[in-house]
Amino acid sequence: MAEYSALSLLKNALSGNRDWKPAWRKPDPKPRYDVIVIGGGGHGLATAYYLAAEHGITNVAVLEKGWLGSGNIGRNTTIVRSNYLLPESLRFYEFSMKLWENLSHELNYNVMFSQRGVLNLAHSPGQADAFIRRGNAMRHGGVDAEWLTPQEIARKVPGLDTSGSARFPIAGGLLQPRAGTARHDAVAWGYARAADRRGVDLIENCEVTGFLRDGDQITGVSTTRGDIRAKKVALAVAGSTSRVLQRAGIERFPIESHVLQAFVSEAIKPFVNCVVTFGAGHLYMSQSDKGGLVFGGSLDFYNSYAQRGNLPAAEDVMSEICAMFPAVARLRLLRSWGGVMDMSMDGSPIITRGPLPGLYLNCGWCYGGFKATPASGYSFAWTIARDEPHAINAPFTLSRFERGAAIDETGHGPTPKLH
Amino acid sequence: MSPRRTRTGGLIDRARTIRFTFDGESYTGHAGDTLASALLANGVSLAGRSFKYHRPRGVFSAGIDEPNVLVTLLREGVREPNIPATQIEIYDGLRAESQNRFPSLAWDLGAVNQLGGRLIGAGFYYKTFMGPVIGPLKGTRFWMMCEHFIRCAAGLGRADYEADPSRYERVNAFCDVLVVGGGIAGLMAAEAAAKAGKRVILAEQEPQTGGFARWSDETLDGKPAHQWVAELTERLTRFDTVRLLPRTAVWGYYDGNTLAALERVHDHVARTPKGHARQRHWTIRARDVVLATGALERPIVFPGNDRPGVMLAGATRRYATEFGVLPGNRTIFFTNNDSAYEAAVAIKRAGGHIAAIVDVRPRIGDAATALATEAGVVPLTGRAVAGTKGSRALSGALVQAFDAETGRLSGEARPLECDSLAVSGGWQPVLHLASQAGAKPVWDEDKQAFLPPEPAQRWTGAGAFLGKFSSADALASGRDAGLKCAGKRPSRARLPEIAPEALNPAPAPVLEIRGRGKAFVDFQHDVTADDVRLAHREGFVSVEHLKRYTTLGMATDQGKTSNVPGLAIMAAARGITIPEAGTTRFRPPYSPVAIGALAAERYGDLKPERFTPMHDWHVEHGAEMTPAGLWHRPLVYASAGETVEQAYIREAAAVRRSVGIVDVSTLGKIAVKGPDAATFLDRVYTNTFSTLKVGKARYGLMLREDGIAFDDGTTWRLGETDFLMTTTTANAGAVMQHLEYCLDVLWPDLRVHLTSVTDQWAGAAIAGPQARAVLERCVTGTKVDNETLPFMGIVHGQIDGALVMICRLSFSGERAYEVYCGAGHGQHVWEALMEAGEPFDITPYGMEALGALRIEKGHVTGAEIDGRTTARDLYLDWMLSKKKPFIGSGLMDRPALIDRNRLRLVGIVSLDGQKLGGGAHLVERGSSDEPGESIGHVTAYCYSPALQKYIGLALVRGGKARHGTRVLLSDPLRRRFGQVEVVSHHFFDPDGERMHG
Amino acid sequence: MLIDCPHCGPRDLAEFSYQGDATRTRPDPASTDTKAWLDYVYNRPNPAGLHREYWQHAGGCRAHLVVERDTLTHEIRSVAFARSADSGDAA
Amino acid sequence: MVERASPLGGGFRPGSHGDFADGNGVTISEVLKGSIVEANAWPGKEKALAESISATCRLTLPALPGNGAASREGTCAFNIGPGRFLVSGMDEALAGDIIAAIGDETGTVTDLSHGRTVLSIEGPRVEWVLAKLFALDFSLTAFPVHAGRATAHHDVFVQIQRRGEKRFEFYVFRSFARAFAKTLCRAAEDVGYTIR
Repeated sequence: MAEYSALSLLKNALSGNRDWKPAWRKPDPKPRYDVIVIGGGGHGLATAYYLAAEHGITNVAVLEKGWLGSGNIGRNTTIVRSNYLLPESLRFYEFSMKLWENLSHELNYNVMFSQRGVLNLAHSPGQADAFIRRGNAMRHGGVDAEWLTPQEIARKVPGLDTSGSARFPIAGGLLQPRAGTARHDAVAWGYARAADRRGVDLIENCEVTGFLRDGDQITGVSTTRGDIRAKKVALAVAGSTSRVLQRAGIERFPIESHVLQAFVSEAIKPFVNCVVTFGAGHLYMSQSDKGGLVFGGSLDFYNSYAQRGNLPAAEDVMSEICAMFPAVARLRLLRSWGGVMDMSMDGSPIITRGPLPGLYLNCGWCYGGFKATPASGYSFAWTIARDEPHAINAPFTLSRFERGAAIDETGHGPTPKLH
Repeated sequence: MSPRRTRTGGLIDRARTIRFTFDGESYTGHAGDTLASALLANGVSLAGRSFKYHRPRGVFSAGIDEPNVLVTLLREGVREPNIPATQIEIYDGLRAESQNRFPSLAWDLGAVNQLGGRLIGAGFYYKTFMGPVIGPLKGTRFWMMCEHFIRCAAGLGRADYEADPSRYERVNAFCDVLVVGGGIAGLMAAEAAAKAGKRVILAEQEPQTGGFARWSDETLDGKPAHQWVAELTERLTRFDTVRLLPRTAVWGYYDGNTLAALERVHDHVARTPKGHARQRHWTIRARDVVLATGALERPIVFPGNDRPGVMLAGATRRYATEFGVLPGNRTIFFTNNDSAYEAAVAIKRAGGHIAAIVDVRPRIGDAATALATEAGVVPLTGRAVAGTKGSRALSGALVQAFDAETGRLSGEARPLECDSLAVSGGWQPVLHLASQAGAKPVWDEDKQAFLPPEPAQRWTGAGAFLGKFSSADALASGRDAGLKCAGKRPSRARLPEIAPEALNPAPAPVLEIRGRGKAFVDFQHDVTADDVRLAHREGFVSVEHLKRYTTLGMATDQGKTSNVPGLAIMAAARGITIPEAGTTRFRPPYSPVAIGALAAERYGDLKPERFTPMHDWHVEHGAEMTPAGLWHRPLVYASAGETVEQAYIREAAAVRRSVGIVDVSTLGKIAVKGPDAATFLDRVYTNTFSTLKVGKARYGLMLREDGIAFDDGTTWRLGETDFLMTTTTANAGAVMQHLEYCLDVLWPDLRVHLTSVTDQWAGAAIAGPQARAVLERCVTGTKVDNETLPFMGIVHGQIDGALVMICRLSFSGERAYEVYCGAGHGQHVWEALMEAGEPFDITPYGMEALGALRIEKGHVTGAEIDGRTTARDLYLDWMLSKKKPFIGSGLMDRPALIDRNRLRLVGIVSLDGQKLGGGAHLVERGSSDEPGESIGHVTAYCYSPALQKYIGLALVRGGKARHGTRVLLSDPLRRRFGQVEVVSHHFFDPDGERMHG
Repeated sequence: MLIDCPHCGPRDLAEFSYQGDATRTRPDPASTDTKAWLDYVYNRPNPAGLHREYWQHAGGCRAHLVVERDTLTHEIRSVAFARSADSGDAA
Repeated sequence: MVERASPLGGGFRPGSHGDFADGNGVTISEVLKGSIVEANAWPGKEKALAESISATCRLTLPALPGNGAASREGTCAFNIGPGRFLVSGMDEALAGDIIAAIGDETGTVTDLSHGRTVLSIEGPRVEWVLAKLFALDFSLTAFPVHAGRATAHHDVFVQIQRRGEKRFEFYVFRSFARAFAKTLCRAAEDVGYTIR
């Protein structure tokens, strides 16, 4: 298949764009694969890609019940960052960041990764200390981080209410310059196309309805397009984790599914040039290439599989964005949407073998899954291919709860709605 | 006289002339005009530029669906971008600017993008800009450089950074029936429900009710439709139980029949009166909802269909009839259905000239033929518009023979001169709200439109929303819907007689004419029919992929005009039917909503402020206040010229030397009462409270169920069954909720009541060697000597006439007392204490000194109890009772939680005489360039007046085992590195002699 | 969403605080069965469909409620006081 | 006794404010109650508690959700939760009387005389103003005279008793009183309000 480049664009433009080929094939499922990846979202597609690219395992199918990228990667505020506190998280997300930095090239697909910086605002001396602690943890972990004074913040981000009379005055901000945003759909499509080019079968409209088993061993899946056998079955279904696991007989699991809303304003000319988060509440905001302000806040706080948000949560988010940027009050909300998050008990993901033989699990991304996509796919593929975790995902097992080794960035404990 | 304004007719007030400016040019219009109608009346056809190609564009619709003419309003000193001109009622002094053009609308440099049309079709971004593999532009840099220019070119209007001066408000409303849409169906529904005694709210997005009736030429019972509507509306206003909300768009349908609506209260006047809201956000809880949201006209996609002068047929009719504005001097109609014929007659009657009616259908009915005759033309059936002429304004259309069966054009393209082209591709009911409420639209082959399915929530449809396009059907279905909501059966009573009879607007299934040149599907985002086919070719065939790959339907009009044509083109490319191609689910909002309106009263005041009873005293005495959650607390009381550091050192030193006073009213306080109160406390605290004697207090620790430390505080036993629990300021709410959960859910058999008394008590802590002497000078009714009031004892007495409760407890290591009194007496008692302390130079101190004192004592607080530490990490294992289970005891002994190498509490002392810093890390080795591996971090630091050194608390791997060793302080963020000694966290008076003495 | 509080009547979602799964059973307080504690603290059925859950009417009467709600549609089937609910947590 | 200070501060200025084009919309004032208590019944003792309160306060308090009563002297009581009542009166001794009257076997009583601030709002536009702040149906049929409601305006808990067709009393936590009064006044600006 042709490489994408400025040249290929020009050539095709001259021929009326009639010669473009599908970005990926639409094969029928084969009866048997080496690996089946359930879930054609970002993580599943990345996993399939790295299985092929890094481990030479190409007899792989990705099964997607809807259209590729229809899960959380399709409804996303697209922030990429590695500004974590705990060493386990730092290692993992920084590994991801490094993959991001070369991703467009690697996939021959412009995922529009834009390292415009993520700025976390702090609003009290205590919060400033907590952010500085995190920034220093980043620096000790080899990750870039800077501390900005309110004056520096005012210069960098015009429109922010940096006045002392703000209800929660800005005490400073933690900036990760290498962090930024990417075009979420392009990530899914880029991985899909790259996996497909390496021989992976991407099968849409194929819902897994059950698991084939030999005793405890998982040997394949039943789907709406027939039974498919595989040596290994890997799960990367985000908000649907519990539902799919229930089909494998696992009734209880340390995951709750919650709705998270995201919002976009009408497009305007460049307004804010980095990602900004508001520390006196929970809000993150950036501007898309099209010009819309993209923002989100807390979960809707209850278990849900409906991709539908509620009004009070939306109002809370709007209040916070107006407190941060008083000019935004006059701009108009264009669209809102809700995604289903698989909230884990400590706010950190689970990437592991098991819980049944032949089964591999990747879940619990809460609302931080997008930025993790490359590292998640990479380490999950590693785990599937070698039957042992990569160093970066070794701490993210299920047994951490048994051992008391939770990776709890927010310190909220087993209360998923608060992570 | 404006060039396009008719001599008479319309519902505008011709006696009132209104002046406004557009791009700096002055124009006039009349009361009742929208900006769009006024611009058209003035002959302004070029009024906008498109998003991507910067194509010249003119007004396309007459309502909420306008994709082309978005303007920036300059109002109240700020810019308000992206407002559709069709939605702006003009007022004297209105200032509007066109958008997305430089330097001007007529001469726009961005139009150069049109040259690259084929190059920058759908998805082009994804295929290039990856940049070089090496060199200064490798990695993401090349893309970011290109992105910079792309961003400047994208976007529509420009916003400024000035705070929005507007006021917004929310109103909560409750009703039996919410009617969405004030057309004749909605009005009938409202009247029927109101007559049945129901509380009704009727919301209409336009300034006036009536909808289609305002610009139709129908009569109802012999009256012009608009007059009939006005009378019915007037009747509705006479019901006490009916609330009419004009200029109110219902934009969100949420769970449980909660709907959100935006009322544009004062956008139609020059200035919002002081104290009033510019816009109002309604949250309406309705038992039943009537959706009478009408239908929107669809365009037909054909080459050149975006030229200024091309307009929806229904819009031309509305402009002519309601506003007295002709769309042009020579108008061609292009249609696949009969409704355009009615529009043509309306234009003709208003004095316009119809150049032709082009109809894709091979044959038309008698009624349409008669209308064509009345319009003065012979319809050109079996033909289609295959192209347009003109650049910044339409000058003609190319008409060609067309086979509706095969979709093919044939024969010569015949140019016809025109300056206005009115298009109708049929009508699509507005299903957005129903879709938000979970309804999946159903395709109706006959009507060639998606119709609502059976409702999932409590709504009832009426009128054109149901695909009932005739006024007779609208009246009947509206009345039935109102009756149904009132629990009544459909009525057989007479309905108004309507003349003339409406035509059936069922269209021919033709939504695209394929020819040469760009044919636009989504006008605002410049998505062409070829883009849709390119998406198909590249495999982006599901509706959602199509939308994302091409951005079809994602503009500010949210695809109101482009949705169905886009689907039709994709369906044709895939060789499947439209319903097989699918529909997208609509999300709130139906139409854009000002973000400030949703913030409502919280815009300008995000969170309520919480003040202690002594707040005003602190401010009057020079306290610098700092936020602590919602509270304001004194940070320091700096005297002139003092820095914060100097001030807190002075304050803390005063406590050690003599006596200080601090406001502790913010501590959470919970009354725990009942026969089982002691048992309850034993279960929630790690230590035992049932053994606590009446009149004594005890320090307690709570864990979470997972064994991690949760909160600490003292609890006072005021009576056998009466306890007063204190919590940290930050956790007060969480602890209360936790305790309530325990009682309601875990142990409903316990007889315990909880009441938040945080606000009942003002608290002042008096600490220092002279603390007792201060109390002795002012407390009456009790002694406060060591015997009467030993450490952790409680006494009751009075200070200057006010009842007080005094507990002797200390977080500073000093002899200290917490004096509690009724909050209303807080300042009174505080002042009395200040006066009593005068001989001892009593010093008020703030959070900083409070922190310094507790660090010296090694007392933990929120910085250490951070949700990741255990009791053992903080060396509080002595508080973990072995005699009883408690919350958290089940899991607190898991191996990783008792690992010796965990981060545990220590004290640190700066060895270089320099400040430490909260959030600094500790390393065994490292340099500023190579910070090394962190072994822990500083949780709190201060200058210790007692030790005359910079000291701190830290959580360090191994904890106690490191006492006496030296490690490096590493704070790369603030470029501070230095050596510290690890010591016990009990810096000051470790044996508690001062505290107990 | 509106929750029909058995004490206060139907009230807006904003007044309520979600308190999680109501099917968990807390082990006997003195139990040393770590597995049982782990299951109680960490594991959830997380069903797609009818979910039995606790809500506190935090911005109202403060009572904890047991709500049966469909997680696919958000439709609420029943609401009762947690104190009088027949099953669920007891220890 | 020492006089209790008002938490409302200097911002709560007596006088007329806002848009008086249509006259005075509402009047807002602080009610200085001598006593406020929360009485809480053990399960099954709700009626006994209500009767005890009724006897002590000389009113007839039904033990039903959301019900309330007021005596001729202005003592009022209303239900705020299962078995929970808020009782208040102008007399500072009342709190003690109630505490004394209610036995341990009936329930508990907690003195909140300092902890809650009472604001009264009355006038022709009272329902309009309140609809801006609370998701409650303030119509007379849904919220009859003497009835009580516990609700919240974002972070501020509020207990409300309807004292007349056009008059309500609000009980807010004292530390929030200043912020709440400000919000209430702001909401009344469009109809014109008087602080008394």
